[in-house]
Amino acid sequence: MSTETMSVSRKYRKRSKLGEIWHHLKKNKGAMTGLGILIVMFAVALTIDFWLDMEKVIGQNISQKLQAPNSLHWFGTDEMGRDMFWRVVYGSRYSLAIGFVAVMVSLAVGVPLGAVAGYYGGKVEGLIMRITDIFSAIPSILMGVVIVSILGSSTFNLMLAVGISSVPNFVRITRAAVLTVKNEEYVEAARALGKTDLYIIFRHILPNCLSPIIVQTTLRVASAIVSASSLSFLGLGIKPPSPEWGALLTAGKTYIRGYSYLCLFPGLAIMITVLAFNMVGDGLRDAMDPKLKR
Amino acid sequence: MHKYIIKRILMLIPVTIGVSLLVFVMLDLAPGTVVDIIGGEMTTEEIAELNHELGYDRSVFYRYFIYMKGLLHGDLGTSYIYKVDVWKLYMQRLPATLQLAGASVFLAIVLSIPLGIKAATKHGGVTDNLSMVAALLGLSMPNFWLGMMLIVLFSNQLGWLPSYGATDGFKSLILPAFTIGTGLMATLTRTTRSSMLDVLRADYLRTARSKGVPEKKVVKKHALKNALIPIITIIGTQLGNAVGGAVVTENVFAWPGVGRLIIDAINQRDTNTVTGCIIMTTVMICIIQVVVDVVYAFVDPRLRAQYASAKTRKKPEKVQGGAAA
Amino acid sequence: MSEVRENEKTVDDSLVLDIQDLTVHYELEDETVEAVNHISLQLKKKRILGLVGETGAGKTSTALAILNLLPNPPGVIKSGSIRVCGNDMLKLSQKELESIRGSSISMIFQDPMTSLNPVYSVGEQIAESIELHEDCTKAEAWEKAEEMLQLVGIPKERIHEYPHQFSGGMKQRVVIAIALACNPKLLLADEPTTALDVTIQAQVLDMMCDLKTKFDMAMIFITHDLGIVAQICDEVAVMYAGRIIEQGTLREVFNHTKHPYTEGLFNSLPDIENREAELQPIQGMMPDPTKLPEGCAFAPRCPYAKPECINTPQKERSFSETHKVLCSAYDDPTFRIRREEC
Amino acid sequence: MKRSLSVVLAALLAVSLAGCGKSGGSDATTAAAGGAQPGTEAAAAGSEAAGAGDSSEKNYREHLTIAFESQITEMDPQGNGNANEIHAKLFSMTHDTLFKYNVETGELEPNLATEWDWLDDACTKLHVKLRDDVTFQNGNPLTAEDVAFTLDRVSSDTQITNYYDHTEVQGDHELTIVLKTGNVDFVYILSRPFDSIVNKAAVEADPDFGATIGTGAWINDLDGYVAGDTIELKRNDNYWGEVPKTKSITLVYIANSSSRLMALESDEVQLIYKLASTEIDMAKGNSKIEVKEFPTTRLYYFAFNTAAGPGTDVNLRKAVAYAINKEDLIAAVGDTGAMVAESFYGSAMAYLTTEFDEKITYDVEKAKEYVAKCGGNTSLKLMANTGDGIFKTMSEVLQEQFRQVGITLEIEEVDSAGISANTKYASATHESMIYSIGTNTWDSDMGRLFSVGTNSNKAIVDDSRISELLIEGSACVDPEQRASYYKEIQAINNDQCYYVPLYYSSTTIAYTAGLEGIVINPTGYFDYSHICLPE
Repeated sequence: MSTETMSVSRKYRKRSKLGEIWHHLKKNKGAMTGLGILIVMFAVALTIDFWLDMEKVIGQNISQKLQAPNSLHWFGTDEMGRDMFWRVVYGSRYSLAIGFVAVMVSLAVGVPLGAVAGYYGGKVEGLIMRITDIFSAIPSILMGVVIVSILGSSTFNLMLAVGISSVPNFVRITRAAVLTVKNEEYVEAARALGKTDLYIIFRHILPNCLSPIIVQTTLRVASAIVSASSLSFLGLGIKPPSPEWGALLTAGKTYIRGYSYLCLFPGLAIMITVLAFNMVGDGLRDAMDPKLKR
Repeated sequence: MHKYIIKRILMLIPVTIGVSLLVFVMLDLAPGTVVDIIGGEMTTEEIAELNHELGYDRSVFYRYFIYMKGLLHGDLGTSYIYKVDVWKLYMQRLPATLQLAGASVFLAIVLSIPLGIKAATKHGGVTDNLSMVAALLGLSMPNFWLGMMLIVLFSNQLGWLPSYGATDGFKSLILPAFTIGTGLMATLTRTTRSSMLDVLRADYLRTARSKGVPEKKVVKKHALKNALIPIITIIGTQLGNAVGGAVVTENVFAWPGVGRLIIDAINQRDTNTVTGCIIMTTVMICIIQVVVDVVYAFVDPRLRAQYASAKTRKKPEKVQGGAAA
Repeated sequence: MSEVRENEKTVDDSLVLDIQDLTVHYELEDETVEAVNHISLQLKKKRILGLVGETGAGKTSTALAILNLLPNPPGVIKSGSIRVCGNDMLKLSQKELESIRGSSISMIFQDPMTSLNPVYSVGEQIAESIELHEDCTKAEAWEKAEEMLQLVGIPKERIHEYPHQFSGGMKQRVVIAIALACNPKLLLADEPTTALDVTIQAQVLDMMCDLKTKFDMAMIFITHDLGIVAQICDEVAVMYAGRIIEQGTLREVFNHTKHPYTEGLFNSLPDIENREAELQPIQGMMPDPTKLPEGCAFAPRCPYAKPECINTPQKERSFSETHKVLCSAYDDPTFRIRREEC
Repeated sequence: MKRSLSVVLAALLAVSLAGCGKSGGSDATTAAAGGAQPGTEAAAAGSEAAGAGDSSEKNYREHLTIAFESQITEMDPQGNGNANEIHAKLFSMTHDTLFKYNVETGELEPNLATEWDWLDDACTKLHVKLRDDVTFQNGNPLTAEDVAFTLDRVSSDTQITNYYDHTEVQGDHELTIVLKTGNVDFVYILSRPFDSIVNKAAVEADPDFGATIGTGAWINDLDGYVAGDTIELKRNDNYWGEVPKTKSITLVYIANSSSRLMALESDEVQLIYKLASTEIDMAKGNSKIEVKEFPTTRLYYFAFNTAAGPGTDVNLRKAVAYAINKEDLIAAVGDTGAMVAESFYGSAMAYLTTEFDEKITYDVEKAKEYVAKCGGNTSLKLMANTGDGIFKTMSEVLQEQFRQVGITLEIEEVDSAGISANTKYASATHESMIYSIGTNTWDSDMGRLFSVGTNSNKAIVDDSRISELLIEGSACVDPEQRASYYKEIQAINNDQCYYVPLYYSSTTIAYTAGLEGIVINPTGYFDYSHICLPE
């Protein structure tokens, strides 16, 4: 066994850390598939305004309503005769944006809090962790209702709602990661050199906690997309006629008996996106955690 | 151990105070009050009177104070909407929620742990790859969507299973339990697998093998018990989530559980019901956590020692698995 | 098993262990680590062989291969045969292997901190082995476990305690108790004292030697500590980059060192008599085990190396019936290493 | 002339029912007021048919379950916030009203009251005589005290409180109801299930649940009550009228219409209300299920906030009125039986008119003309409860239709509490909204939507002429005079477009084939008291 570890560590020296991660990620078929899907989706989401006539997405044609999938309308049409294919495609914009911004929000709030809690310990930690407990006891739907109600229903507020409800997650993960490195020698050394706590946290501790946080981020983007669609499934969400996937599902819910394709495709879209994020997240975790190397 | 449990329970107090305050403030910030819901056709004066009666003419903190005074006497308040004790309301809904939580967790334990073990021991094999793909799919499916699709398939098309409510006993439990269980199964399979993979590398398994312990026993006895901690953590967390009511799933299946009660109460701005139920949920989660910790102690003698000293509690924080909706 | 015997030449009954031409590779995703390369070893009853070498020389891999316990994947035994008390370990069924492991042959691992299962009491772990291999009841097994515990110097009252309640030295005693529980004929001790304090080391070593005599075992003692080897071993094999480059009796290897690497090892030891003398470490690093040269792997670090050393396949050279060396320098009959010159 | 439309409606209904029913005899579902008197037409129809065909006792299923589409939160007829169709269905089973409205004839019939008459021309004093053989479910006899107590305790219902003053009790079974403001329709108002009589002694003994005790055919079994989910009803064997054939009924709440239908298909429930449009054909294809579609008096409308914001501009209001294609709207919502509403008025009310000087129909050009007059202020916010699929669809269709004429509609999503809170008369913050109201059969009911200060006045209308007309109209006994008042109100709204009427919805019930005794009412005040399922 010792031979093996040695050889691996020797290999490490040849590449930069990023290169090393990429090297391992490249070999992970799942992760690359996921990455491929995401790249395509991002490309579509970013450019769709340039090549797709909005009329196709929001234009109604009541006489064409509720058509089953056919060669003209690949995913069928909804109760207002809008083409579901383009609505689902256009919806990628919202879902991706929501996933990312929401997680950025929770990162921005959760990581510093978790780092402070883990680093200082004692009463500060107790306080932060109790507040975290309190927040995680609130159903995210209530959080959603309140935030969307107070600030109005908009895409950003939905992101905020989803983001805030996953803050506790990041606090816990970061704290746990900080706890494992805060007694490392290099931290002690920095402390002995009289560096400020803030400097130590940002220069020495956080960079060494990155991998669980990065992995968690990818996986959280996935769950943020699901949470956002759950919120809009329960009737809180994005302003019509924006075709967010959760909203499409809600609309389709009424027609699930006779026209289940109205629910099938947006659901599949959510699933594929989330799957892609999860695959990349898993791949990153494997690539970043040398313990799990095969 | 006792000390530790008492400490855990004492910790409930600040959390309860915080949670209820947060709920009060949040519901106060949301537009509309319960008076708007029930006072549809009332005149302005009558509404004013009702506002006064329910304390809506004073600040949210006043109402919170009144509520907490009641809570001190063990009173969870009375629902404005149903005019029933929140305690009674909660207890009416709890069995359905527990049933669902129990069934889904049971399903997950029975299916996922063996699968996860198999995947780990035959690492890289067909079972491993298939089960990991399945688990990823399970993780990636939005709960409510899966529920809807299951309804379409099993209730609409095949007509095998009921689609709503808890009226048909075991049969009506299957679909919602499976819906909630899928995510849990996925997480649990992954956790079991990765935890087992960690453990399977451990030196003490080599020791066990070197003394001639049959491979099956190495896995089932020596490895599994060591891998159990993260597995139990996940089960505990999920059970905790589930007793809070699987909001969306309960909604899809019209399941008369706590989650739907809370959602209805939120929509009706029934502050007492929302607060009472969330407090009870917090308490339930705490109980589950304590039980989980006790189970930890049974499984791992090192943790037992830690609880005994009760000073530095270091909960195993190793939680894996991704999206939990 | 009988088939196997027929095919082979006569088996020397006194041999507890007979390794022929063993090669172990770790086949990783994009490269192959050649951990053990064509080694042959024999060990007679009641003898102690010291297997010496740097970290990564392939000692542990050899030991694991003997138990047929190489982690697979990535470990693969590419060639060779391993006979323990006449049984070919590489050809036995899983079940037969399990019945041999722990009873005829057992192993003590390097790190006592991690080699005990933290969730079972030490008693359970000792008794388990006894229950598996001996026809006895649970109670009897526990009784024997108590005995074993006392034998390794731990009060039997502690039998229900868990590994985390023991110190490192005590843990290693427990590991030894587990290994010896079923009276094995061959004990593989993989650096059993490396992780311990020096004082504890001595105690454990003494105990092992005592027990060895008591149980009439043969033992392979893997270490990189030449001092220990001198203390307890009858024979010595020096490994470098997966090959045994020199083997012989203790006296042969220590007093008539032939291989430049072995010499280097001795030179890098502090000299108690001459404290002023500077240590002479071997220059350079172990070669990359994924890219071993055709010829001598030690050549790049060898003070005597000639250019052709690295490319010419080596031949084993016997200096006595027991003393064998792997070094091309001896093609030149006048070649002597410095240690021998003085 | 009076009530002509409601008669037409009822006739239409009967036709549709007859069309659906297989053989007249077995189909006892009728639009008549069953149970008004022991053995009135409707209830009798079923039993007579049964009796005629077979003289021996018919067997009926002992237990039935009815699935409701929304929660029953209140079991007290005079409780807060219960004035909707769902609660009406419960109260008509557990309680009784003084009078009963017969949908077929459009006439009031005696119920707990045996006779009544106005003592004055201004319609402020109503003299009522009660039955003397009625007891509450707790055994107490019904007295005039109970009626007075019931009316006195109404607090959350402006339809009563705007008119009712006090009651003079004259002996055990006689009383006079005195009104503040005269209202001919007050007797009709009292026929609503929310004005069912409760027992004074019971309520005083148990303020929380005493009011669940009524004189009705069904006893609310509180032991089986799961708040917000199920209500268990037991047969009242001492009922003063015809005792139901079914022993017990469970009311359950199933929010999702597909789930309701599936529950019906699997015989978990025997009666459901409201199918999604897409499910109607599916249900009709099932021989074990009978489906009835019928128009209702529920009016969907678009309301401006005419007190503030862009809605104060009559040009914008007109532009909107012309921009809406109601047929498309109905098609998108999928309400196949819906009727376009041309006047903002109840469909079953006597004085509905559609003859206006300026007939407003879908006309893009006209709409654009009015948009041009708006001076550039053509953006509007629409508040909608998008948790409700119908409003969500409607708001999106309107958004698109408005876009066609150059009006930008921004949709504000709120939940139902948010709607109520944001559209209160005194503190409305909406610019416009879509909403619906279940209109009753009496004309003065429209007062709810136009009275200053009433929260159901969602357009925040403060039109002095309309206020005048409302007061005149409610106290007027002369039909022609009344007609002119109410038609003028409609004309003013048509002119000003405070409210834009959209359509009258239709609805569906579906039940296990063979189920008898459902009494349908387009206002939604069904009576399920006598449902039974022969086996």
